[in-house]
Amino acid sequence: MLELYEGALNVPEIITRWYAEEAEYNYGAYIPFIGTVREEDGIEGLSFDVYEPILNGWFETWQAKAESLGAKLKMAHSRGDVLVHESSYIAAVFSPKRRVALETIEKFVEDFKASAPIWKYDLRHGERLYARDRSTAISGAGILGAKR
Amino acid sequence: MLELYEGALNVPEIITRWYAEEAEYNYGAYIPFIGTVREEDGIEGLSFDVYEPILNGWFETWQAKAESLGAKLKMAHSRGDVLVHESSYIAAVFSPKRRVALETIEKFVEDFKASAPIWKYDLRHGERLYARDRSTAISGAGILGAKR
Amino acid sequence: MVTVEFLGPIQKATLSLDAASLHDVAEALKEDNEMAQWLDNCAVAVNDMLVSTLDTPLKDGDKVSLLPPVCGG
Amino acid sequence: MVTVEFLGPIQKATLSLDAASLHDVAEALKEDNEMAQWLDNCAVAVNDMLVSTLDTPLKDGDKVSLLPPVCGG
Repeated sequence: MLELYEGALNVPEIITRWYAEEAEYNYGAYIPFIGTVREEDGIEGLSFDVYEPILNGWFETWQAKAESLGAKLKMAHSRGDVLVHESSYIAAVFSPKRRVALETIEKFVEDFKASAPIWKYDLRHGERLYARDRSTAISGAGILGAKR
Repeated sequence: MLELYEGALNVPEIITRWYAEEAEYNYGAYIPFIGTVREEDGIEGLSFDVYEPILNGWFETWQAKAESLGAKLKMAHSRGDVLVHESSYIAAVFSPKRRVALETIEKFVEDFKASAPIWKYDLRHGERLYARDRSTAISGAGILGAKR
Repeated sequence: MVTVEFLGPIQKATLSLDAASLHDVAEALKEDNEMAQWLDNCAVAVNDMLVSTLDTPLKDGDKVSLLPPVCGG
Repeated sequence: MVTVEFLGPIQKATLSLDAASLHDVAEALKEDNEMAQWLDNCAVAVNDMLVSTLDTPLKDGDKVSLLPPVCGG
């Protein structure tokens, strides 16, 4: 399940609802990863663009991988503005076993950072500035620039 | 902070309170690991003994290690009986950065399983049976049995 | 005709152009000075599936998307 | 006199005995058939600090704890 929200995430609502949703499915381990906007370099917050069609496909591929291990993934992300000390991202795994849960949350979060079609902007003096230096080209990028 | 409770943990209360407690400390990542009792082999639940003096020392050593990385740990565990689909264990890390958070929660949970002075019993037909086959001798164990 | 859309921070309106493959799209975009900073680092999707080669054929009505470097979370 | 306490699943009341080091504790416990299943897999703490050698000296009032295999979580 992939949930997108306008603005900051309601972390208590989401992480406790997910816990309740899976309470009867006999998972032994639940690991949510919660990402919060840090106050640094004088930013007022961050802002996000999300391209949903490709994000959905990416998430479904991961869900199938998790299911093959007996696990389940959930994710929530913000669109638009999220101020410092508010949260913009939650990824969670449920698994019968702890090893699968620990390994899956790590790989899922790292691949999310490298691949999910989401763009981040710093909010500064009311302006929205692309965080180019912290962004990562998607694997396989650059084919349009190649010499013939 | 280490919290011990009689019986099952109130997971929503604990994970949302911890999130709120650290909201102003500028951590970018919060990862709670929640352990829930699985229904298997016909058990009614699990039961735990905790030896608090050594558990506290073990936890403080880990807290110092986390602090040296700019991170913070929290943990909650049950004593006594916890029924199937209830939770008995929460470990959590707060860290400025995601890599430290992911690596620390994994190492902390694994060392917890290997070292924390907690004993597990299956609850079956009202009896409390030591889960010997799932238990791990603490590193360095066995000196009393060594031949002189 | 195919449409070419520019995602995230690329400030550019959707284009329509004639193209038989992504080679044709690449040639058209190389004419555009604004695009110089993006072509080397964008991933490309056709009808919302990422593709890895310019040989990808295009047909009438296809949607090509350019995905600049990402940073979710 | 030192006290020896048995943690978790070891069903045994706390002992008091004379011991100058953990060697003396080990000798006393080897006499006890009930303890045979535990001596090879227990960790040992003196005054709530884990120790790694039988040469650990003991003094009057020390507390020795036996920690059988653990399984938290």
